[in-house]
Amino acid sequence: MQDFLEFKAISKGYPGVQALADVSFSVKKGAVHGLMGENGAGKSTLIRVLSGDQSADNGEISIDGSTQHYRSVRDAFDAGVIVIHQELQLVPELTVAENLWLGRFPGKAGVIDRSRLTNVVREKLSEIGIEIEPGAKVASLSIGERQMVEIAKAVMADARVIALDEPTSSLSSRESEILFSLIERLRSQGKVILYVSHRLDEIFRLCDSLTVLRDGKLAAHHADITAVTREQIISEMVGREISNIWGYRPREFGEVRLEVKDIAGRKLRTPIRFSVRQGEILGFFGLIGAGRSEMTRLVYGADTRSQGTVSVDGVEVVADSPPHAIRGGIVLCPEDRKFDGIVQGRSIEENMAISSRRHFSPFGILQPKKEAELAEQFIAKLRVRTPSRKQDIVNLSGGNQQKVILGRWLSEQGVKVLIIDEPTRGIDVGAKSEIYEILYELAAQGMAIVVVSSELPEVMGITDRIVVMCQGRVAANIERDDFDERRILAAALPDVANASELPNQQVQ
Amino acid sequence: MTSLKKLLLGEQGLVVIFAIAFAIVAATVPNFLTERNMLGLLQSVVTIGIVACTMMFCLASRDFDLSVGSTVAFSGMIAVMASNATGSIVLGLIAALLCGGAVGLVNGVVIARFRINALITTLATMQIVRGLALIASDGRAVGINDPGFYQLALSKFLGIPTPIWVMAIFFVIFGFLLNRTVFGKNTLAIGGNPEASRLAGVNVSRMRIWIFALQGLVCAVAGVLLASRITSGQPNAATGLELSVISACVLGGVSLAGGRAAMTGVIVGVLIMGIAENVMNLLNIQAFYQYVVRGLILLLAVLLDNLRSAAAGRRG
Amino acid sequence: MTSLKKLLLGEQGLVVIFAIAFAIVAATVPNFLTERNMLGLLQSVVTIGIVACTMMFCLASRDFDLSVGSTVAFSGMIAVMASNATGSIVLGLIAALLCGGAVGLVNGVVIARFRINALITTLATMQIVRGLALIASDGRAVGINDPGFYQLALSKFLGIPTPIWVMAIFFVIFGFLLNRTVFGKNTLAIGGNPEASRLAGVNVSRMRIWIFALQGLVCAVAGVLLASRITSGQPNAATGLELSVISACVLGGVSLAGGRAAMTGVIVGVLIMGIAENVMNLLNIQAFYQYVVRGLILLLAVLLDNLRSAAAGRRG
Amino acid sequence: ADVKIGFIVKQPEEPWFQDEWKFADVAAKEKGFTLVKIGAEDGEKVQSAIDNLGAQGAQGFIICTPDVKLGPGIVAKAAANDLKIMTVDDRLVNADGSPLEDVPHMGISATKIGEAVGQTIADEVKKRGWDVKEVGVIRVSYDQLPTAVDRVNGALSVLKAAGFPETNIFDAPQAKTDTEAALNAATVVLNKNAGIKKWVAVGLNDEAVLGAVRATETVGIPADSMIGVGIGGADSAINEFKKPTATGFFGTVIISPKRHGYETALNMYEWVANGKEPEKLILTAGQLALRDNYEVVRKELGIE
Ligand SMILES: Nc1ncnc2c1ncn2[C@@H]1O[C@H](COP(=O)(O)OP(=O)(O)OP(=O)(O)O)[C@@H](O)[C@H]1O
Ligand SMILES: Nc1ncnc2c1ncn2[C@@H]1O[C@H](COP(=O)(O)OP(=O)(O)OP(=O)(O)O)[C@@H](O)[C@H]1O
Ligand SMILES: O[C@@H]1[C@@H](O)[C@@H](O)CO[C@H]1O
Ligand SMILES: [Mg+2]
Ligand SMILES: [Mg+2]
Repeated sequence: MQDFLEFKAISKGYPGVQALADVSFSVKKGAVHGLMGENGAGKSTLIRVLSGDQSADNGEISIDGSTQHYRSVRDAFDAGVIVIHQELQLVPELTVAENLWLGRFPGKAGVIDRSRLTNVVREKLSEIGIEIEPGAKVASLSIGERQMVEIAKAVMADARVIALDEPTSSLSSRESEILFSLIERLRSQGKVILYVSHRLDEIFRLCDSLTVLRDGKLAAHHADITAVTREQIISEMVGREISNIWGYRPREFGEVRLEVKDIAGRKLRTPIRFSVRQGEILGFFGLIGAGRSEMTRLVYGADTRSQGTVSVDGVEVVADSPPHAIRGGIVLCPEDRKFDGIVQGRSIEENMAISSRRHFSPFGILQPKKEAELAEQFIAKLRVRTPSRKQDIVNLSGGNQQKVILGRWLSEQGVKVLIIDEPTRGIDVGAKSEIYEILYELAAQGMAIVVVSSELPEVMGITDRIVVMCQGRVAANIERDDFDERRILAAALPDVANASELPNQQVQ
Repeated sequence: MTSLKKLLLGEQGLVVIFAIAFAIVAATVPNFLTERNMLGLLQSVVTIGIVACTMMFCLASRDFDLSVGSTVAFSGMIAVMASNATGSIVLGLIAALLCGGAVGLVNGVVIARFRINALITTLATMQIVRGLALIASDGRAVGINDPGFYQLALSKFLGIPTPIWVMAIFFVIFGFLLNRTVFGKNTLAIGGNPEASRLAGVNVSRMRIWIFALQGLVCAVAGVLLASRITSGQPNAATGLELSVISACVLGGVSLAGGRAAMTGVIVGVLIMGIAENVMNLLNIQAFYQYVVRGLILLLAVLLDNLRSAAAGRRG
Repeated sequence: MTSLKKLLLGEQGLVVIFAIAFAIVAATVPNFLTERNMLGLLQSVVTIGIVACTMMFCLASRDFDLSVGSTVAFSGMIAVMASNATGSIVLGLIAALLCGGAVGLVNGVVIARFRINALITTLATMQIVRGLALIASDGRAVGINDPGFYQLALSKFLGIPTPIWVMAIFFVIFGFLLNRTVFGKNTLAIGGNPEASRLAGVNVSRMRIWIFALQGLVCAVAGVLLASRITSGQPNAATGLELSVISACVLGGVSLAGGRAAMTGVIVGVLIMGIAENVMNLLNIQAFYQYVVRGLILLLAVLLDNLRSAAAGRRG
Repeated sequence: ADVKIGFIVKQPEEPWFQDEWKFADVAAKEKGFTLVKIGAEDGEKVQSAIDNLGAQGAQGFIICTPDVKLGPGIVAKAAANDLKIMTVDDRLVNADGSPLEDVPHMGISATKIGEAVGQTIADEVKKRGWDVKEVGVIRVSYDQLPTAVDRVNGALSVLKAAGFPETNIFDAPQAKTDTEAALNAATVVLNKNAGIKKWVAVGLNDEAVLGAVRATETVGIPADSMIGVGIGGADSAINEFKKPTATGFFGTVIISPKRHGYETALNMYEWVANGKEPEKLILTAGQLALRDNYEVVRKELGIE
């Protein structure tokens, strides 16, 4: 088959960062091509260049033998390129159908053909098996549902080249399955698909060929994916071998640290109780919408509780707001980094110090030196890829932003309970194992840790105990010795007959 | 009970609350619910109402326009001066529309192409245009020579004065434009998420320029009607209009953060402003106390709407 | 060449551009660079300058305050009336600070706790407070009984009038507060992403209340100095101040979308406004043309700054 | 039927209009009619105010219009609502600028009042023995208000006639009509002409002239080297006279809100209730008040 999509010596620099340096590779028609690399390796940048959103400093793209000269997203679209970006690009105030048609509404003389608007979308959505009402406002959808809407854009547009930037990072396994079969279908229609993911098993399952980027440069190109191994890819990405990514070590548990008694809130009606001991890592597993995030927000006081108490070391924390929770020793790493995590327009340093600085700022006066030290320390420890600690956080790659938010809580003092919602979403393999190491270290110091994750291997790999949630209730509480994939999944499913609802299961 | 609650807290809650308030006022304030007073009231909100139509688009796309008051005065002035000079009312109207549109276009181009903050840009054009109006007229009002000009405002159709009809037609047109056309949806999209709109291929800067140009044109219409009603072109007319119009829009649920707007809401917002003024005068409330009452009504109106949307579970 | 470019486009580019403009004005406009004129100029921006300090915080945290003009007038009024009534200037000052602080507190509580749009809330309090000032004084200027009160504005230290010192001290304090304290950083964080800041442990609603309360207090200080300068409490004083102050801030690079602010920028913004006025009067530019020139200067100033930051690669 | 009369003014916050309303209220109490007071800052507000009066069943109204050129529109609106109309302070004009003589009016001539200011200053300068060639004139101006232009020009015409050289007249444009704006504008004039040691100031009202007086104080010009004469005679001027030591604010031309408020309301009542049409034109004069005689003048005018 012919090389259909070609990147020729693409370079792109930002102040202080060479995001892409002389990257060349090509993809054949009807192929799914994987794009891998560490956080900040340049994957999203490459895709942005392909989408016409950013122009390369050097190099060119050619599609089907003809060199492209597009200057805008519109031109790229007209050339048959559609991109699903890493960050959701939806307008919350508009409906699902309107979002899918945005930029090219159907109708005559500027008047929208409303029945076509919804009917076409309804058809397409049901064709690919997504159950979302076209008339629903995007603001009312969960993150997973929004991600599906985003993906549906690829089907709406009749493109020749489709790029997907980490599309599964917030999908349930059922939704992921829908996506996978969709990709299969597009491949059989002869489209070119560029697929970015940190999940190796997805790459192996879907892709025909693969490119690995490292520090903006082409690290490897594999025209045939069956000829490579996981270990090889990992070392091409990270530059070293990682034998056991989980690295679990047993620990001694102390007294009960976090005691949650019968808490409930608006979105979580059935009261929930659980406790975590000193040194224990408790995993929360469940399908999307099972209520885990809502639970964490209630414990942290981010949402108002209608009932129940939270205590740390036997002392009740009147956690009706995050500051109270923090003072009581509870911190939360939220799952949605764009809306709940990063403070746009501020530097990495400030994003890290935002909470912990109160410990070393006498009378509220800043100590710039201390903040700088702290920032440098965690930039190094978490391997945040950035030219400087003064860099505006919005300029970081998605995974690196996540690391900065982690750094925020790791630098906090007096933390007794650490709650992390989806700790490694969008994070590369190398950094993942470092984060796990940090969690073990903290646990060993006596911290109680709650990890919420939709990735079963992760929960099984790193936690001491798993609470399985299903439809807003605790469905099971399983000790590490009894960890069993089937048992956990069975508890997570609302209805055993509905066996297709399997969460992500990739074992590495 | 629950259905009442539903009604109050639903999409049309603001309209329902307004209807209830209207009924109470009608029942308690003498002379309020008479045909004369209703027509007077409607006429008193013509300028705000017309300009609010496009201001709604402007705010919905996350922009801001402070120059509307000056543009209304300037184009009214131009209409009078041009029709006095040429002896033709039609030429006067055309001149006014051209001038209004030009101001809007300049705003749009500066804001969208040179990427200058809308607040500052329109604050600047607000002063420049007011200055031009003053220079053109030497600071004095210009009388209308041709009495035919007055007819624009004095004429009636089915017993209702033309300006009210014009306002009503604008409400219909812009309501349609907002909800049923690509233009309207793109406006909301730009306001809701400019980045996503741009990535979806919406020509954001062209849209913004269009919105401002339209705003200028609409201000010209309002200016002409105003000049006709007050039978002269006044360089000092419509000062402070911008804040009234923006308040009416925000009262009507248009979000300053962009992306949210509804024509019914804006109509209600405009009427609330008009009724407040009207009732205070009917009740002979003292001038200084009117300030306080006006402020309290504004607060109350948004407070009610907020309670409503909080109860409905939306974000504040 | 490159180092000049660096200077112009760097962090302090606005200051450099301003310095150049200042030098040009000083060289070409007669009588500009005299001690007397400089002192006069500085005194003319005292009210704007002082209020801009806290407005900067307000805008940086994504809020908005339209009530500053009314609060300045109201608290100046109260200072005069209270010191006349008690015979003690100190009690008058305390009363003014209490009233100003109370207005700010009410704004803050309504906005942060009841989650009502800041624009509408402060538009409402702007009217309510102006109404109260008019009611309290029956619409009349209130003369100061104790000539000691005038001394606040007339007294000098090292040849420079007290109000200028007060303004300078405020610049230093609020500059420090913004850059070197947790309060300042939290303000900027709230402006950048309120929800993320809340989840990071910043007590967002308490911060907002504090910022508004502070704004009220600072307005009271400005009000007292103003009353002292014009030797009476005037209920109509400082109308339109809000727009001048907000322009000065935006000119100085404070982002209306929150999260971006710098004291040096705001000082430059305030000075630009003052110098524009001053030079136009020195050059004897006619009143109506002053409007136009004022608008053009505003535009030019942001345009230059924009070119600068565009060249520096920042987003507009 | 009950008599209901409207009283519309252009700037309800101005003390002058507060006084007019106050005195109109006195008439209302005496005769037992209802007075509806409405503030209308611009042409559009005037229109709705008249509609509003019509809707509440008033029979007539008195108005000080925001702009005299609104004349034809106001008259038409009044006719449409079947309301009798009288004007106060400012007289309505036609499109061509000629007064609407059919509408009864009580007012002051802006130019005449200005001339009185000019005369007062010229006399005092002579009395103090200043050389008119060495005296600077601050013209605190607010040119978008036609009355302001007429008043200030009236004053300047007298000063010029008295020998003040044109080159010594300096414009200080106010950005707004408050004291602070006048103060800032006048300061620039003073600093620009630091060589001139003796000053006089004219302006649209007391607040404007006070701004100029404050400016001389700030730049250190002694009170006896400044002669400011205001217009109006409301509290801001009186406060000045009450100060323990004399300031540069030499005097003010008081116009009487009593006649304007009380008499117009009374005349309108007679017209409505008894069909007695008022005189077509009554012009009242201003009266000069100084630091030592202001109390007497105010008594004479029936204020205080
Ligand atoms: N607008 C920008 N300004 C400055 N630097 C930027 C900008 N956008 C991206 N970068 C930098 O370019 C590099 C590549 O970023 P990119 O987003 O392409 O990484 P990525 O491979 O997609 O990473 P991730 O897996 O975390 O999503 C990073 O170092 C990032 O900080
Ligand atoms: N944006 C939303 N609006 C309304 N309800 C929502 C929204 N997001 C989630 N829900 C509902 O709230 C409940 C709990 O959702 P929550 O997000 O806590 O689940 P989760 O197990 O953490 O899943 P996720 O992986 O999506 O975070 C579910 O019933 C879900 O349907
Ligand atoms: O505007 C003036 C007002 O200030 C008062 O002086 C009376 O006459 C009016 O024309
Ligand atoms: Mg990426
Ligand atoms: Mg979750």
